[in-house]
Amino acid sequence: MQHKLNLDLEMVDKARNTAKEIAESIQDHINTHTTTTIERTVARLLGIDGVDAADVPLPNVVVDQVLKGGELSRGIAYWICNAMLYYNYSAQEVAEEVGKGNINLLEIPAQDPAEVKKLIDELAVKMADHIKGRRMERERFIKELSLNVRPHIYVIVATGNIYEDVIQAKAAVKNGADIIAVIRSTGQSLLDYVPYGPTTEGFGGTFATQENFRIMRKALDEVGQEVGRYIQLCNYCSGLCMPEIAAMGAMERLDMMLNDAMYGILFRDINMERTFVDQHFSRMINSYAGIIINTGEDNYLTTADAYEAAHTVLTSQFINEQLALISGLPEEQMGLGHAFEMDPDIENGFLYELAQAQLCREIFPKAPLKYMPPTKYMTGNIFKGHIMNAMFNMVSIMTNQGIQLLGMLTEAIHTPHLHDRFLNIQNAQYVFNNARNLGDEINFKEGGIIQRRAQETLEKSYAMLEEVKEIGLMEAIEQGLFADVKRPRKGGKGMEGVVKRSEDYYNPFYEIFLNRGEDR
Amino acid sequence: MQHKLNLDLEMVDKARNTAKEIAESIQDHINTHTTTTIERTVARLLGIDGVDAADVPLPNVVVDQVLKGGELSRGIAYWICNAMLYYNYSAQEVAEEVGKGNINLLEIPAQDPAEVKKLIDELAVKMADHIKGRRMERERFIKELSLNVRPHIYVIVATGNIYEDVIQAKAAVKNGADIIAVIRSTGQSLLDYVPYGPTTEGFGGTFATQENFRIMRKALDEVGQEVGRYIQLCNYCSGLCMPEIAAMGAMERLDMMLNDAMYGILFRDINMERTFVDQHFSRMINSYAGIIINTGEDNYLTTADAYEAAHTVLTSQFINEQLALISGLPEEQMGLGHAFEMDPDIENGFLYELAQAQLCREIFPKAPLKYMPPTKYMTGNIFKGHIMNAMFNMVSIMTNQGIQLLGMLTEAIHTPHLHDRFLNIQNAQYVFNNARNLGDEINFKEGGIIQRRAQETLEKSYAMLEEVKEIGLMEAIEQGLFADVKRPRKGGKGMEGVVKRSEDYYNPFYEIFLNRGEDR
Amino acid sequence: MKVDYTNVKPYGDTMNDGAVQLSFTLPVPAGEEAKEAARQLVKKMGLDEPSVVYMADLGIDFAYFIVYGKCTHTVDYSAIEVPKVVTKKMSREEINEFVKEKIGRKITVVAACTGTDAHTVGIDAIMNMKGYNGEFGLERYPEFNAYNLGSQVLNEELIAKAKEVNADAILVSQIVTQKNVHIKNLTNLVELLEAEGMRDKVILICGGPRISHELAVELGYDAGFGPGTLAPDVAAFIAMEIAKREGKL
Amino acid sequence: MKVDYTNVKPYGDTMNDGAVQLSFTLPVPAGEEAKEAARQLVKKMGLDEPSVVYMADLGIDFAYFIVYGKCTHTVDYSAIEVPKVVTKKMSREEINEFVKEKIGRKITVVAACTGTDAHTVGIDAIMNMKGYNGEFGLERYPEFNAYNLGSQVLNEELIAKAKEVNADAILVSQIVTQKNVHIKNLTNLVELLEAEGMRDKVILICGGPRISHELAVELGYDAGFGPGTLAPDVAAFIAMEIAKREGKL
Ligand code: B12
Ligand code: B12
Ligand SMILES: Cc1ncc(COP(=O)(O)O)c(C=O)c1O
Ligand SMILES: Cc1ncc(COP(=O)(O)O)c(C=O)c1O
Repeated sequence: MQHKLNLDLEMVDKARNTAKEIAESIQDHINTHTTTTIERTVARLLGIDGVDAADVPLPNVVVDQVLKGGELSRGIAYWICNAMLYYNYSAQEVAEEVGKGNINLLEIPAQDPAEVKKLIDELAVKMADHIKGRRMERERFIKELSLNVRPHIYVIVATGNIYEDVIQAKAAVKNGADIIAVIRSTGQSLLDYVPYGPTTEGFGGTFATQENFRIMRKALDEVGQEVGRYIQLCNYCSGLCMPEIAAMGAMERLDMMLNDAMYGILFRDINMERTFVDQHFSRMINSYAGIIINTGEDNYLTTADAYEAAHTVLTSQFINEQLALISGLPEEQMGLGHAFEMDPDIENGFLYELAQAQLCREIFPKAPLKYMPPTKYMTGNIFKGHIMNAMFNMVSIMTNQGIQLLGMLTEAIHTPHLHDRFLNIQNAQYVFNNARNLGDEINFKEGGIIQRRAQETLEKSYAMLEEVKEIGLMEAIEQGLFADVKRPRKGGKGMEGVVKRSEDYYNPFYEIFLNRGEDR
Repeated sequence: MQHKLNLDLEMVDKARNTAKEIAESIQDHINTHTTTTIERTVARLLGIDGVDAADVPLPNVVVDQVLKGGELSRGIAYWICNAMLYYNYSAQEVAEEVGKGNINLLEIPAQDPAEVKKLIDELAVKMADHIKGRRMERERFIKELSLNVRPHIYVIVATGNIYEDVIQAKAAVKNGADIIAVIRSTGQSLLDYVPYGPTTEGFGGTFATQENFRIMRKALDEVGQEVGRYIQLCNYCSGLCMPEIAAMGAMERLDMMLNDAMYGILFRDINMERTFVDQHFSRMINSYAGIIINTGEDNYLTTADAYEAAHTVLTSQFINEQLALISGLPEEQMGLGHAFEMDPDIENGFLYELAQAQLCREIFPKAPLKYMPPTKYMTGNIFKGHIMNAMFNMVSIMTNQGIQLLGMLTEAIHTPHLHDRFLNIQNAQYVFNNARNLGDEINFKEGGIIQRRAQETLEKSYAMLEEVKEIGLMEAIEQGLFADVKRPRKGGKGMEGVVKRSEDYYNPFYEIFLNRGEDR
Repeated sequence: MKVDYTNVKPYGDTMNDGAVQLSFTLPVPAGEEAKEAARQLVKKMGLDEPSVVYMADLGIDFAYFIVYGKCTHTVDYSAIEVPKVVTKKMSREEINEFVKEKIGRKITVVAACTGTDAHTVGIDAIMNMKGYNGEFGLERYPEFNAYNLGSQVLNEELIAKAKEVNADAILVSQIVTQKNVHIKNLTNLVELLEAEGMRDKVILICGGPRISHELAVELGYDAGFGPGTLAPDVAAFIAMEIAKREGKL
Repeated sequence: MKVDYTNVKPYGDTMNDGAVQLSFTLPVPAGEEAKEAARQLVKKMGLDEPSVVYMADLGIDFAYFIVYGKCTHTVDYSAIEVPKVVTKKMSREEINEFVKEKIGRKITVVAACTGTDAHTVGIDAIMNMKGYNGEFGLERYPEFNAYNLGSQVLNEELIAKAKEVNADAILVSQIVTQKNVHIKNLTNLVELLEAEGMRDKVILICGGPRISHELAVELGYDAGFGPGTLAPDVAAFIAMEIAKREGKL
């Protein structure tokens, strides 16, 4: 990669180290806690799925029973496998019986601890192998069908109805999309369970359920065969069920997940002690499943001014990177986010956007950067919007971005109509092809507007990182350093789901996912 | 101006010299001939206007009479002023009487030649002063109101009805246009007279008449005051009445004229002996009146492939430049034309367009280059078209063009609707402002795609110029070297209007316009 | 070129040419028949000379069209009357002055983005200290007690807070409008307030990109504010309305 | 998700949602009343829930609108039949072979871009040696005598030339369509040919970006060709038509 910005590489290293210290400083908290959703994830990974008569998902049913009994600190795996041994049930049967009110996990006689552990490990390895199988399946498909050159064209579907989503997705793929993201219904992130089965009613998006994942995966595999490209499927590993969705995605061969370490805290008021624990486990799953994560730095710019707040994006990227590394996630799976969100009326705004995009590119050379389109300054003027999106596409191809979330000309009006996607894919394809090697062909003036802007942004980011390190990450969030929102450490949603691990806590997947990450 | 293309400047000089020789080689023909339209121009400049009972313009009436009598070789000025002296009529009265059939110019007794010449010169100086007055008026307006920074936004109006044109023009100015070009009706260029009075019926454009010039000039002055910018008015100095329209434009304070040395020959099959003489005189008028000319190199690319034929554009620019210089036209008034017309599907097409635009910029550093938008590859897909226009605007601001003829998203559908102009002005303003200094900020890679493309185009153009010089300009056109069309020297329209000057030919304006060009 | 305001038609490049641009997708395979279907549809809309200038095959036996046509309908512009929020334009200072002098007590306002809607930028623009577009929000108005509950607030919670602080006005923001979810949400709030007997005791205001004053009134609100609203617009309305209701004008 | 082809409606993101985008200008000053006028107009077109998503003041008391609405009309797609030029797809070689074998003489074709229209690219695409999009034009067909008169040819001149060379087919191109000038021009040619008693003796073909076969037939032509036409499409039609007329099929 060509260095064009004349950055102070030493400062980059220092910033990265500071971020590392910041990330490590919360690791103690992470290592000593589990959460309800992590335990539900374990339940799922051990083979539990479905809902009870009251439509409560069985992973919730078993975990809630143990939580209420005050014994979740040991980890759900123990309780499930203990019951399995005793009854000679499958994990699913155990859960169903709990759901029917027939058994209470805490009242079952304790079996031989070694036997229980052996069973846990057996089931865990089985699931890990299954996930690995799906990963290999992906690799096979990619070999057979190939992927497009980057930037990959990423579009959303968001009808609320999974079957309409399939129509929209297939058309998008025919038109040239590489990645389909099924947007979730408003509000799902605050549900403390994952809905079940196929769904046809959502607002501004479609519920993330394992069945919906399956339906869309199948559709995309089919249309991928037709067009001769492997089509990537994306969803949201975010909110109160972050790791559960990671697990579902790993099982259903999703390829990409929105998965940010701080998004839920800042933008959904989810408790930070919960989120930090959840993000760590969910990223291990994504890592192992070969899923690319997309971080959510674009969100800073929807509330703050993109010109003023540019350095907060970089700061968050540094922190997200370090937290992801701790989960074992390789750089090649880090779709660090940023966005083209400056006021289109700014003189030389294009130059500042260029500076920012190139800055991300140079600082995170291996990451498949996820570039977000203009949204805030989009208006009902679809024609103006269409050219703002073209300028965004232009910056992308000039700076070699990895994943291009296409802007829609109707951004200010509705979630995309069928032809909106068509028009915007055409927009991106035209610009990408027409300016394919422009990035290789140009250099930036020494000390010019672009270089200076990038250098300043780096400096500000480094200063901010130092400040965060100084006061501590959780405290920095409490003080409102990020996105101008203050979140108390003990406030927000989901706090009640954070459980201190006991000495005998056991979750087999930490080790498996981290250590077997080797042969990923 | 910054040199970015690493051009062989010696080759540029050689090409320019070759073009000079080419231009000079037809000067002999030009200096020994006049044409009916040049004489009609003289009649107009001496004060003749209006039509006879059969609606034939009086300039045609007088010139036709003398032409039929075989005495046009002396120049119309003599015949008019001779009659004026004899009858003590004004020039207009003379023409009216000829129109009524009351007098025959050739039958009037010859007056004292010195007196006749004196009268001619008096009238000529009067008109020259008038035109100069209009030029100073323009300069005053520009001082008072100022002009926008370049590229100037140029839009067309083309309703066919001068009063609708006024509505469209005023809206365009309110929306941000700097230059209004009133497109002519199809077919006017082949009329061997200029229609008279205000007109409301035209196809694909509005007739160029002196009254229409006046109506639009007034409207633009008014709206210019409202918006606080001087608004430039453009028309077509082209076709069988090229110099007459120049004269009308000079009198009515037009600011810009489409005026190409070879366009009529190649694209309208107008006789070349006629056109070369006409273009010379018309450019002297434009020069004196401070009118910027726009050459028509874009037209090569509407029939030939823009990638393949790029060098023909440059060749024609070189020739247009030299012919204009011979007419006394300063470089600052040379709106040499070129166009963004490559197939949008070409990989790296943007780079080739950039190379071409920068090439023109570097070779003609003082010229207010007139840049033409995509037209040929525009389709009914107005959304795609809108972004093609945005890319065109991008190249313009990156290469510092002078005059930007805005592309319309509806190019393939209709002459512009009111809001089409609005949307495209918005497009240009957004891109220009957002990437204002991008050109100053970037350099092109040494020996990269862009530099190589520019160098090749220059080489091909130089080779073509050498070939044209070798065989002679008229012969080159006969052989189809330009635009792939072959035009015989003695063929095409208007040949019958070419008249060899006699020894006593007198046209006062040649000297006045050239020599008083000093204080332009 | 005079316009006849009783018979207004679209304008392209000639008065009353009726020029209209349309685009839409039909769930039929691209082809001549599809074009004809598009033309027929546009004719049914009352557009003459429908011209399909572009057709694209969307790849799943659906076709996208761009069409131009000449509208034959006219509208009587001279007869149109649009209900508008009527308030004097007042500055922040003038409003506070007005409240102090005429109303003589602080005004209490409770605001939220309700339901599952999490778009706070709009309501923050009206409420926050920082304000929006150079205009400070109600939190900076000395004569207002401003409570901003943020996003994803249930109608029930909003009402509870309004009761708790004895609010003069309730401000609701609705940004997500897919499947008309905003209409449902806004209607539900009115119903709840009526059930609680509170409807007449508060000034009820909504806002958002698809809200017009007309729609708001139709849904049972006192006023509605759309795109581009600034804090003084809302504050002035509230102050005047209270003064009016309390006979203090 | 099955489509009911007898009742087809526009599709946005849900079957039969009727989603349509429109844009147009009204000659009224921008403002709430103007928006209402736009909404009323769109309602008259039979579109429900018209939503003005953008309004711009064009500076001269005209306002531009972008509107979305839900179309209530449907079209019976299953009943649509579009007249089409019916010819086998044949390559240049096949066509020449066919002419040689079946017709047994060379075919003479005269072509022009008529009236004041000077757009030659379209007719050249069909006629010229060089051809278009990789397909040579009729001048390269050994079994065709092809005369291309170029642009701005008067209908009278075209007929004179057709007579002179005893043309089998006349090809007319019309690109400029403003104020329907192409319709006038094309109609005039048919009238002149009829007056000369020549209409039935030639195959009469027109083409251009706004020409459809349907329109051509309506105007009295044997065939019409639109955007994207290539030389073999036209040549095949002419050859087949002559063979048919001369009973040589
Ligand atoms: C920023 C943004 C976000 C941010 C919100 C951050 C935040 N803290 O607010 C984030 C990224 C989180 C987000 C998420 C989503 N968004 Co969003 N988002 C937008 C975006 C880009 C801008 C909205 C905005 O901030 N406008 C600026 C403000 C100032 O304008 P405003 O809201 O209109 O407010 C003004 C007036 O309307 C008025 N006003 C507003 N409210 C009130 C109230 C009162 C009382 C008064 C007096 C006045 C008033 O005054 C304000 C100032 O003038 C729009 C697209 C767009 N360009 O409009 C999409 C958009 C609104 N989002 C959309 C969707 C669908 C979502 C999601 C649901 C997608 C998903 N499934 O994940 C999520 C979920 C959020 C949720 N649960 O609701 C859709 C809504 C589609 C529709 N019509 O239903 C839009 C239109 C984008 C799209 N085309 O899909 N979004
Ligand atoms: C190139 C061009 C020109 C060139 C023409 C050069 C030349 N020698 O042809 C120049 C620059 C000279 C020009 C000038 C003008 N042009 Co022009 N021009 C165009 C442009 C950009 C492309 C047309 C083209 O070449 N298309 C490519 C060919 C291959 O496509 P085609 O013509 O449709 O032909 C295909 C089919 O239709 C069919 N076909 C066509 N004819 C025939 C005939 C037969 C028998 C058959 C079988 C098939 C057939 O087969 C062809 C191949 O597939 C269009 C805009 C656009 N993008 O469409 C405007 C356009 C056509 N021009 C337009 C106008 C108004 C003019 C002017 C009148 C403007 C003016 N007042 O100065 C002038 C004057 C010309 C005149 N007297 O007619 C308007 C017409 C508006 C309207 N709908 O009426 C357009 C749409 C631009 C615009 N939006 O204003 N123009
Ligand atoms: C990282 C991340 N997670 C999740 C979401 C979606 O949020 P939710 O599902 O909470 O509405 C976003 C939206 O932009 C995001 O950026
Ligand atoms: C130099 C020049 N002259 C004249 C014209 C207009 O030509 P006409 O009026 O002959 O149609 C053009 C059109 O593009 C042009 O480029």
